[in-house]
Amino acid sequence: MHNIHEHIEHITRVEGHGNLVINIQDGKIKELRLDIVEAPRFFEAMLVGRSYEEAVHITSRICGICAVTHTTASLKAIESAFGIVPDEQTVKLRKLMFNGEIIQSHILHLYILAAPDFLGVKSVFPLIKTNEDIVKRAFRLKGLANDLCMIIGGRHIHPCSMVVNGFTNLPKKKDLSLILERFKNTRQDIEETVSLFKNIRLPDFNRKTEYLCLDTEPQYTFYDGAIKSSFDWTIDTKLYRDVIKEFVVNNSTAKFARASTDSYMVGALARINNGFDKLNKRAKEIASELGFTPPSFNPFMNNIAQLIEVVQCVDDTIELIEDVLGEELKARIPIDKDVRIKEGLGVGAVEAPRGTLYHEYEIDEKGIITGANCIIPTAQNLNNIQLDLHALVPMIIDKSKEEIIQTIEMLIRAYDPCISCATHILRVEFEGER
Amino acid sequence: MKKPTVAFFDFTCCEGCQLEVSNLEDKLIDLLKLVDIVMFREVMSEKSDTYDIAFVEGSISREIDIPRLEGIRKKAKILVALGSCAAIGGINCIKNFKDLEDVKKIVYGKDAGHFNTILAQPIDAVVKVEHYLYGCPMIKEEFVDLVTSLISGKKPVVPNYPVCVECKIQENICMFHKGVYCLGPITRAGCKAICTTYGNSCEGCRGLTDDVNINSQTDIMKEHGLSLDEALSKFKLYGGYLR
Amino acid sequence: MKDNNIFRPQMAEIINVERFTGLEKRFTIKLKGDSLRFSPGQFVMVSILGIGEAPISISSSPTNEGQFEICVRKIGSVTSYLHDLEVGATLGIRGPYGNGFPVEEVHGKNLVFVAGGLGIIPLRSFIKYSLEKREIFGDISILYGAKNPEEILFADELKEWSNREDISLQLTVDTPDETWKGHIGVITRLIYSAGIKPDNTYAFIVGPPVMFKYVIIELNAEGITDDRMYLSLERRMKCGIGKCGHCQTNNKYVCMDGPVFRYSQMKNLPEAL
Amino acid sequence: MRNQKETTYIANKDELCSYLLTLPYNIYAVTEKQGRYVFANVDKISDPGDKYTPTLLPPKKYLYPNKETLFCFKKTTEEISEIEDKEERILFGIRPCDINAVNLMDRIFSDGYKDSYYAKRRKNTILIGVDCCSPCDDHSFCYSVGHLEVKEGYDLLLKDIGTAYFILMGSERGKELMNKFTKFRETTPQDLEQINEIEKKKESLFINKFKTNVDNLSLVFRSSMSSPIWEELAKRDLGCGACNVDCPTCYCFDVQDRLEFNVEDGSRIRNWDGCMLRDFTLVASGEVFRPGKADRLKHRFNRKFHYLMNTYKKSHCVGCGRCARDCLAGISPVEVVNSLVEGMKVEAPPPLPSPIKGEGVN
Ligand SMILES: Cc1cc2nc3c(=O)[nH]c(=O)nc-3n(C[C@H](O)[C@H](O)[C@H](O)COP(=O)(O)OP(=O)(O)OC[C@H]3O[C@@H](n4cnc5c(N)ncnc54)[C@H](O)[C@@H]3O)c2cc1C
Ligand code: SF4
Ligand code: SF4
Ligand code: SF4
Repeated sequence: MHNIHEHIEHITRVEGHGNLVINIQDGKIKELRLDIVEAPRFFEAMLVGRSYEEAVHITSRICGICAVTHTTASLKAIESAFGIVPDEQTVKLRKLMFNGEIIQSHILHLYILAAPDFLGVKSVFPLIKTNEDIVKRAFRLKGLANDLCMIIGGRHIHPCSMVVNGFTNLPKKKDLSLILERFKNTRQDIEETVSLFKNIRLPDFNRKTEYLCLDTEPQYTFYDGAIKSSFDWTIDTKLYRDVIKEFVVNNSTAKFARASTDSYMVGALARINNGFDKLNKRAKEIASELGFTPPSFNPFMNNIAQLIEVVQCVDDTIELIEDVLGEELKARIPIDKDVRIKEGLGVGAVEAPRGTLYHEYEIDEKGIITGANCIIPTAQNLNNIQLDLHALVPMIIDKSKEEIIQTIEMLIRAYDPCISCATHILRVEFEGER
Repeated sequence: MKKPTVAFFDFTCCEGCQLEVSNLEDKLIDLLKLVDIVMFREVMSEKSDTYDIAFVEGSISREIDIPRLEGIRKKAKILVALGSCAAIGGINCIKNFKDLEDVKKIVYGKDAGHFNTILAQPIDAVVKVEHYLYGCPMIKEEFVDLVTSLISGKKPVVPNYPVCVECKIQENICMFHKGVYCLGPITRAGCKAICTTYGNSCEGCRGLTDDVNINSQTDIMKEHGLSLDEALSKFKLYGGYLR
Repeated sequence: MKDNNIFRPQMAEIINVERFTGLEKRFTIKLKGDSLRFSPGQFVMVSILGIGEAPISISSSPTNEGQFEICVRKIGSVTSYLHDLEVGATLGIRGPYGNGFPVEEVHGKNLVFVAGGLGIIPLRSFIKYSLEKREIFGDISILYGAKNPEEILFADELKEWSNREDISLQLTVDTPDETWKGHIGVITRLIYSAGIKPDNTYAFIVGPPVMFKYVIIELNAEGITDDRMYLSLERRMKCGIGKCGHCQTNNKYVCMDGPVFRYSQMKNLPEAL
Repeated sequence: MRNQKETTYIANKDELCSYLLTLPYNIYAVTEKQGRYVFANVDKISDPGDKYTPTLLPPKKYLYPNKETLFCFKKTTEEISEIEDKEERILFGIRPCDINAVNLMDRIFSDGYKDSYYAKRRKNTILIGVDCCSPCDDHSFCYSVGHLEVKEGYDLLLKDIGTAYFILMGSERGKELMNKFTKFRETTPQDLEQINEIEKKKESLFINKFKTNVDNLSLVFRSSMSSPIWEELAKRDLGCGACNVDCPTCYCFDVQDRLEFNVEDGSRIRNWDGCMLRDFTLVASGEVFRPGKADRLKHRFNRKFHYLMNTYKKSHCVGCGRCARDCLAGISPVEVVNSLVEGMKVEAPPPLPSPIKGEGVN
């Protein structure tokens, strides 16, 4: 039995900066912690005093990977405060943007951040020499998702055209048709992706926990819904504060969140566990091909859940584009004139690639934001990660030090934590306590 | 010729600019034939202590960032500010216009005392910077031009004229003519006027050109219904460090 | 040439490189194929594929057919790249462009060359030519001012010229070093002592913009009228052939109507000086 | 040149337009864009007629595109290959001001050194003009600068007479085009009368907005070199360069080399530049020759109404009003000219600078 005392600074292949503290003496965990060392960014404070129109510009910059999600959550919060219900066309286009973001984020995670673990390399770069086809495929899929966002929003990272109650730009039908063809032609890339991940061996580790996601819509959705728990309750997102409690654990550097119990998980695995039945046909087929049966309590399965969601999104995108192509797209320009400013409080909740995201704003009668709160998926997952780590380590304690550390990092990575995004809500570095 | 080594670092930011590098997709594969990426925490586990070109993303917003950035500066032959956070301070600077104690309290309440934050600033407020990639996020074409320029010994092309030039070239209807204010006339071009092309105002993410007429811009915004304070506050969205 | 692609450079080879100072190098260049016919005061567009183009004066005498010289200060991308090239390297050349000095007009006249700093580069072409064809010109005086002794270009040649009986050469520097034995101070002082004959004398002045003004006043005082003074201007240039608009100075294109201008004519160009 | 005695024709609008669409050319016509107009590739021609206001960008975007590859190269082998514009196109609906602007550009790009890129595109482009019967909007002043009348440059010039076009042929190419089109008829005296009426009405609709005759402009500008008006305008000027981009006769360009990621393949590209932009005169030493906005405004207006006007004996502003329409600071040539005329001192102007190729020194 060995002793491990490691302080791994800046865990790699995750978004943002997190440190891992492992202290194992004689097989006993003395300390096992994920620290968030990213600089605090104070987004809620930045929002205060700014006009509602600027909220998307500001909150989109919380995270480059989930820019569409933050933008949408922000817009939905404002719309709910103003009492605006966006029309169907807007919702469809937003859903398309979401699909683009989910695919691009999941592919990035699967191929570029996680796959090197399974393929025994330290990053995607060596794969360019050894498996150029894999890398090219990843870029092809990711590029396709980015292009989808581009034709609607101008770009994926910090989209330009998403505003309160609509879009300032409508995609050209020609571009939509072209991208539709490209989506239809992804079949082979998807199959190859599935066979790549079918063959990986995930650690056999299970820990029962609560799974939360937005649900209750008839379809599998990222855009809307009420909060649904695997513990069998549902609640309107407006009341999120009643169920999601943020708290501070002694000796920890981060704010944690809890719902029914001490911890819960959000993200792809939570969504699939809670909404498996709503997946489309091909996604279900692929789930069974990958050996996924819900509910799964293995957090490493999050990777597989992401892959299933990619399939879900690809087919959903095809349907949505065909739908949009069948209608006349109506422009309302300039869009601002449609917005009636009203004093109020609004909550916007959406499913980000990594789980449920909440934005809540208080807006005054001039449209100026007077208060803001954002709860980010990774913040919600942190406690779960911590508890997983504590359950996992005793099981692998006999392995070599390298293997232990590698498995721990893999677990953290499986959650696809987005620390840059989480920082403004997490407590960051207790000065003087180190 | 030995391949130059390249490293990526990030400070306070959304990491969107690094993501944009990965969005180069096939071009990223070409890039790797040209340079050796020795550090890129977001996507690789290897680390290295020497590098020729350092791309630094994000602004400086904590005391402890300063020595880290200085360390990078010492090791790098060429330092590039990657994106507006690093180049002009970017969105992070909004907080500079508030009392920092209040800022901490708004977000962390009674735990505010645990946090250290300083005025957000671009990296050239701390160290010397050779090249700038503006934009939030940075523009891929400019990144390609910069890298090829550095390797071939050419001056990278960084426009020093306003977004209006590119906006006109795209044949957009001017936002002001649509009845909406726009910061295009004072903002550095290079983005191909992407926001106005997609129907939204330019909010100035690339910072000011070297030759702006702020007074005239303010007057025009006032003519379009903004109060002086509102107009000035728009300048602070991304251009905050330029007080 | 005129109807072909006016932007396509001709390839040329560097056949000699010589370092002058820390910043300036002289390159001897030979076109692949034909030879460059030019007159003193003209310039070429030097082109490095992938880097860009820069207008550079030809500094050798036109009589030396088959090859020509340029002298380049390292200041930006093209010029820095050029400095790294060695003998045998290729570069692109377009030109020659510009009007050049009015060589024929001044046959039989006295010549005063006033060069400040890099201004010696375009003047050297004319000076060399006038020394080669010494008999067709009257008195020749060369006045040359540099910042310090290190920045003096063509030093060897200057030494040679200073030994010649048939010309007068005077040098001055702003800041001397220990070894400097010549004049100290601004170039206008040399004019005063150069013994310039007012009649039949033409002056050719090339240097930084600040120099022009004072030199002109001094030469006027020596009796040289505005119509007998020629200046060479430098402006941003992208094409060299009167299209790109960058060098336009009032109604003149420096690349086509200049770079050499008669001062009396230039007085009507408020943007020139 | 238009030959008055030549036979003129009438053709039904729809028939002519559908005929043009059958030709092996790409057709670019005036198309609506959010309340304004642009030239765009179309598969159906529907000209806005007298609802027309000048397109956002002038037709120069086809003859002299913003980004033009001068040549491609390989860095190590120094192989240079030119990219030739092979597109054969018809510009339909170009108005008199823009045709006149093309005529001016033709001279600029062919005088002295001939620009083969422009020449090639110009050769490949058929201009079908549509004449203006009434002023398009308040910003335009084509008549004031003598560019309402168009005498050459077009292949066909159409005059809208309701459901039909009255057709003038301006070139051999235009005649050929018409020869292959069978569905036209010769003009009748009634037609001619109708045309005459339109022309007569036109005279009363277009007025000189300048407080002086266009021929005096070069003198006005020459006398106004030190007018305080430039500094006044500079206070408003944003220096945004929109006016340069929009202008059908602004042709200044920048040249840049671009390299691919392999640092081997590259291209030399020219793109539009503008004299209103500060870096236009910046050189490597850091010096800027027109540092102030007033200097640059003065230069731009002098180019249009003075320098080039002296050389070519024609106003280099064609009065399309694009710069005025799009200038956020509200700087319009009409305003500038008139305030200069009003502010003119009656002193004798300085001697005329010699025209471009005058007093040669060599
Ligand atoms: C007629 C004429 C003759 C010249 N003769 C000489 C000479 O003999 N020796 C010498 O060392 N220098 C000469 N210069 C100056 C030289 O052209 C500039 O130093 C050079 O263009 C800088 O180019 P760069 O690419 O190194 O610099 P960068 O700063 O990278 O310039 C980029 C581009 O800007 C333009 N540019 C920048 N500076 C100038 C400038 N001063 N003049 C014109 N265009 C400029 C050019 O198109 C250049 O390629 C001359 C300039 C002119 C106009
Ligand atoms: S510049 Fe913008 S995209 Fe880039 S890191 Fe900063 S916030 Fe993100
Ligand atoms: S929309 Fe903005 S960028 Fe475009 S021309 Fe108008 S002011 Fe300029
Ligand atoms: S459009 Fe107006 S503000 Fe802009 S540069 Fe031209 S004159 Fe100046």
